[in-house]
Amino acid sequence: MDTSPVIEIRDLHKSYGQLEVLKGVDIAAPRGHVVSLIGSSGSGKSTLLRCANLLEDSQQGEILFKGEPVAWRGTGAGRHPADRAQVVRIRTQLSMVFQQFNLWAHMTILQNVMEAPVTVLGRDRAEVEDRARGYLDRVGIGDKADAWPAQLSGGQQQRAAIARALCMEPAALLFDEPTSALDPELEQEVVRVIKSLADEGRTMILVTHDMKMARDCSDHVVFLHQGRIEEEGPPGALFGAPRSERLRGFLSSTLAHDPAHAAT
Amino acid sequence: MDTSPVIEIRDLHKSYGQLEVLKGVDIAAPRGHVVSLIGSSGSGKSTLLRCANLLEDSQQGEILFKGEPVAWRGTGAGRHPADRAQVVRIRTQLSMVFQQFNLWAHMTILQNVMEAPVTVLGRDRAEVEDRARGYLDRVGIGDKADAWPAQLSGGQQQRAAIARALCMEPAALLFDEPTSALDPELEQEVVRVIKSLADEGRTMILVTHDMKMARDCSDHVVFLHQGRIEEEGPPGALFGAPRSERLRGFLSSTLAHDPAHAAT
Amino acid sequence: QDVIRMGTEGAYPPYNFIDDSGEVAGFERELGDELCARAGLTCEWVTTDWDSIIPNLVSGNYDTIIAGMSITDEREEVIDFTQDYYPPTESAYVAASEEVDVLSGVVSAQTATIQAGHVAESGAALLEFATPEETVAAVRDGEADAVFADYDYLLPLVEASGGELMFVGERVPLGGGVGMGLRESDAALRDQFDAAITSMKEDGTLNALLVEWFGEQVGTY
Amino acid sequence: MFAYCSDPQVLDGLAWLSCYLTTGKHMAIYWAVGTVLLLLAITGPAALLFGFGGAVAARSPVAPLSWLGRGYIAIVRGVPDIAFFLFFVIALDQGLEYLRHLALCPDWDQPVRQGSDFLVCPQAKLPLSSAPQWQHEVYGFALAVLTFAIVFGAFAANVLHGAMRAVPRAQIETAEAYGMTPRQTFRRIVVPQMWIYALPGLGNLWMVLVKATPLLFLLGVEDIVYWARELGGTKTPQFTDYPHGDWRMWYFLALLVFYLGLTRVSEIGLERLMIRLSRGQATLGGAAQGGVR
Amino acid sequence: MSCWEIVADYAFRSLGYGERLLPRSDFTLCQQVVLIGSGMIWNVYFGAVALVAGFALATLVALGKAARSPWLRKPSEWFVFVFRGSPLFIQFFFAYFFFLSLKQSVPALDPLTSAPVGAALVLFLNTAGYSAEIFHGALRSVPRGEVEAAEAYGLTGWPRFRRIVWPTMLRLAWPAYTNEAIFLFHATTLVFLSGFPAAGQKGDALYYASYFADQTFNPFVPYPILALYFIALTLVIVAIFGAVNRSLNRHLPAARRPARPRFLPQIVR
Ligand SMILES: Nc1ncnc2c1ncn2[C@@H]1O[C@H](COP(=O)(O)OP(=O)(O)OP(=O)(O)O)[C@@H](O)[C@H]1O
Ligand SMILES: Nc1ncnc2c1ncn2[C@@H]1O[C@H](COP(=O)(O)OP(=O)(O)OP(=O)(O)O)[C@@H](O)[C@H]1O
Ligand SMILES: [Mg+2]
Ligand SMILES: [Mg+2]
Repeated sequence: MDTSPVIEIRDLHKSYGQLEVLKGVDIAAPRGHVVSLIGSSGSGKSTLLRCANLLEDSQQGEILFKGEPVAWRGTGAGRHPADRAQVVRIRTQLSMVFQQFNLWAHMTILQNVMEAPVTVLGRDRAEVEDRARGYLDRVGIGDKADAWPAQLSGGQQQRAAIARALCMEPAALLFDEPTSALDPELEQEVVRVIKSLADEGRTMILVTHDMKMARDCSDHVVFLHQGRIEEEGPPGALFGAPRSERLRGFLSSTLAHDPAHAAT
Repeated sequence: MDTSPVIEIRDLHKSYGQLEVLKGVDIAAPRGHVVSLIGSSGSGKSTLLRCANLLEDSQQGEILFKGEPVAWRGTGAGRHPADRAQVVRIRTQLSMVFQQFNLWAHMTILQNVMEAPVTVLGRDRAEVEDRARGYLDRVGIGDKADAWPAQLSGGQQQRAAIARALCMEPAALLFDEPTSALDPELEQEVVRVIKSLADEGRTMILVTHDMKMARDCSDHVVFLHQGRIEEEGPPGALFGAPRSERLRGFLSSTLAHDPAHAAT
Repeated sequence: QDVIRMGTEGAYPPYNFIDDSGEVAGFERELGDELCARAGLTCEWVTTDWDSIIPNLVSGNYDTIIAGMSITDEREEVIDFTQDYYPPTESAYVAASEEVDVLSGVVSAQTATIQAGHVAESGAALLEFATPEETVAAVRDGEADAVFADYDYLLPLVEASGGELMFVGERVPLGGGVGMGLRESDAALRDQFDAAITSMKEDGTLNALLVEWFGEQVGTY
Repeated sequence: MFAYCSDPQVLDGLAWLSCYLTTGKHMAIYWAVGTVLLLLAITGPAALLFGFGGAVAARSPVAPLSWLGRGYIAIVRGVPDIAFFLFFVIALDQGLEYLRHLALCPDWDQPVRQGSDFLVCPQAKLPLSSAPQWQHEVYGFALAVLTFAIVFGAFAANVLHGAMRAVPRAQIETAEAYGMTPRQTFRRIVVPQMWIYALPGLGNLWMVLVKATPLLFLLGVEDIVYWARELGGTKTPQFTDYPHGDWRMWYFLALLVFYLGLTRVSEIGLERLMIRLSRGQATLGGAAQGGVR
Repeated sequence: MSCWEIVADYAFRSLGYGERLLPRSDFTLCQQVVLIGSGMIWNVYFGAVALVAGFALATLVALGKAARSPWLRKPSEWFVFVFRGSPLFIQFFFAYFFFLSLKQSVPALDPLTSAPVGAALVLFLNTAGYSAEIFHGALRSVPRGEVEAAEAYGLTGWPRFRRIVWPTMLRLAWPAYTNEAIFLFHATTLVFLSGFPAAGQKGDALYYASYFADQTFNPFVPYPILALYFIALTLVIVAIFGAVNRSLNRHLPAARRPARPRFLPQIVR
């Protein structure tokens, strides 16, 4: 199996005006691997994902997709991707689930899911519809296919967003807290989905606040702190024996008072 | 101490068109108590909170605030609160943190937090500002006071929404998944806040997907399933010895594969 | 009533127009001032749009119309006229060449005027423009074969064109004489002006004015 | 104007032009520019006020008020401004005079309508017929402003009504949940947020209003277009010291420049407003200013 | 003459069918209603042609204004600036002059100086300018999250616009665009008032209304008739646009509590 990284980020820097959000981040996600990104709120996780699929311009550093570096034009605050065709090519192979879902409000759930495969990939409509309904069923909202996003509960919207990403069947996926609005049962289902996607050889970067999920799904965990990588490693080592003070503090709150203790 | 319920809901029914979302729900939250609402996505938790502070009209059943029943006009789908003054009176004593945060987009974070105390309660602006900054510091986003909502990360927005609710210093609070976008550390902080609020005698209804949180904070846990209360009781009993099949299934996914096990 | 407000259009030389200094001038200005003097009235001049000149009179926004308005039966039904101070007028065709047949060609006229109505009836193809200026321009541009308008309006233009424009066809008497218009309820005022006009006709000052403004060939009293 | 202008026939070139452009008649067109600007400066805010009132009335829960608002929007918006100006001003004027007549001359025994004449007692005339000319002009101008404001107010009401509905429901709900009364919600949330949706429509409306000023002439106010037509038309030597052919082309060109300039200034102002309003908003426009996600 | 005969004689007079001459005296209400109504045919024609064609051009120009390339942006900006920045009748004036000189060199362009072609062309460009600005403004109010989602899924350029941006843009622009449509129909009254010549007394509604106002010296009959016609036309436009608006907004939950009829505001309390 080819283990060269599908997504690779080297020394990425990103500022919003004066505020430096990412201060040199390196991440590599090989094919079929799941890299989890943990870190406190505001540490730059979403920003990193948004830079990775080029929704935000970064000021410095390299982004490589399947070994191909993104071509840039200009430098510093004036740096933009040089080649729009390249950007589109990368994005069609890289789906994202947004933290705020960002469903298209004027389309039904089914249309949301079918839109990109039909319009961007030019797939056959009927075939895509079958597939889309399949994914909606899988995340448990098959009955909401014809509802508008505004009529769904938070968790249902999130699941629709996940189905939309899956229906692209991309080489790589970026998940921004995909289970924040889901109950433990559904969360387990999403974990299962992620694992099966990894087995199919898809690469994923997963932002999560749920340490259990990070532990269950990932091949590699990255702890981001104030725009820098504070610690990283395989989940077992990272959660089992955190080296840095910060990570230990961060994890301590998860481990205390766990209902698991009470239940056993 | 007075233990008559501050918020009481009796036999509440609510439909969206054909879809019956709540099918007769009873809840009572006495002063200083925290009632947690758990249940799978789409089971009607948010809808219940929205009915409780009269954002949605319910078709049947009673809602009482501090023992005073909401006056209705009409019946069935045409049922509306009869007395707008009563509605406003109830709402000023009942703050809500929305699942999607709903920060006012045209105001800075500080203005968001100060708005209701100044406009609705008519408090002194300078005094409210002090208090608002205090709450923002408490949830850890004091430095974002002058940012616009659109410039905040998901977790920061959620914390701003919490600060906004706290700044009203209401008799009762409704939290709709207040930690969905927060990391474990901040979640612990929110748990501490909720506990101290309960100690101050404030009543809370808390919707959460986080069983640990439900266990830690609540005096009473309600498990909602498809618009009905499937099981309820004190957290120890409910999590320790779930009686219903459904609840056991629901909880099983939380208890398995817990990092706590791996860590110990 | 202390001040009589005289309504005119200010865009119909030589009857009335705005002179270089921005004042109402022309035949009717001089006539009107003289009539007011004879009737012992203080007068004030107001300009207004032709389309609403009668409605504004009956609604009391000014007291007289002195704007080259022909006395017609239709108008008589709505307002009162003094006796005429200009004999019945003639309209004429002007074209860019002699050969034009004004009864079958394209003839331009100002929208909704007596002249437009006459052309429509004559069998020629009528082309209506919003302003008199444009009706003449249409002949110059070749859009129309001829223009049909008031003779007195066309005369100075033909003279100034240096042979480019010329009168063709027959002149047509249209409309009665020109008189001052007044509200029907203002009979007393009408009588005052009537008397003043009579006195000007009698002592020859009106004829002198007519010749001064319209040239020797004008009809006189 | 200038001393050497006494005999224009002997002048030529620039000297002629300088005299020509400073005749009393030309002064009138320069004045008219001021009139138009003044009218816009007053009518803009006034129309906005009418519009705001109309929109608030239209969304009022009180049925008669709502009908009033909707009726105002539907009817006035339905009538072309020209048609409106052609009879409404006279009707408005008569209406005002009639009201004054009822108030000031209770003992007047003659009918107000005699045939086609409209006759009120002399004290009720607006302005009094003894009033100096400038009062008549100011009155005419005020009627014009009022008419413009009524007409464009109906369109503004429609834009504002739409903008109020474009404010996301979640934003309003939140305010309600915090105990704001409908009025507070309206003042604090709906009104500040609606501008961003209303501004493109209002901006357009303003542009239409600017372009409608040529209709002022129908209202008896002599505006720049009237003068441009008048000055540009063929002038024969008989009636002027400055005869010329059909120069409307040049005058209209000057008007074009004037209106384009006015538009440019308006656009810059509106653009600034828009940037201010979309500050911090999560929209494409807000994002264009950078720093917003 | 009964009213039915008048209808037969004059209903299509504005197109040149029926009675050759307009009524000259003894005007009846029926004549006024029928002839002014006949003129409305032209108002509807001008408005509809310009609106439909203008919509397409406006969309393109709005896109051009938002484009990054100055080659697209600058011409679009100038187009909007000129047509939005000058009064319609000045546009008519220059267009007429321009068409006159055009047809002198290219005889095939002869119809341009006639109102049905020339004026429609000017109205089309004019409304395109105004609408483009409305669309451009709405474009800037499109929620960023949805556009980003489109970008992230590889929807760029035309598909992104057509599938995601355009529907939202239309929804936001619609109230203002409805106004523009109404303005356009109103502006059609300027065609014969100060734009193009009317041939053979075939004119629009205002042409006939002012004809009657002029003949009867009473503006209070023909202009209100004209106003009523336009109110009816506007109601039709509003109804059509309202239907479109509803379908554009169908994904939004309806206002929860529709303004309930309440005759007495709750003052007492
Ligand atoms: N405006 C609406 N119109 C129609 N159906 C709606 C509407 N809002 C919610 N629903 C439906 O009502 C049901 C309950 O929704 P609710 O938001 O209460 O769920 P929830 O328990 O909060 O779920 P979650 O945990 O996912 O937020 C869902 O099936 C949802 O699709
Ligand atoms: N458009 C913006 N303008 C200015 N600052 C921004 C903008 N977007 C994000 N930020 C800031 O950048 C920082 C990182 O934001 P980011 O959304 O990446 O955080 P995060 O790690 O995803 O946090 P969370 O877990 O709360 O979602 C935050 O401090 C945030 O306030
Ligand atoms: Mg984030
Ligand atoms: Mg919910």
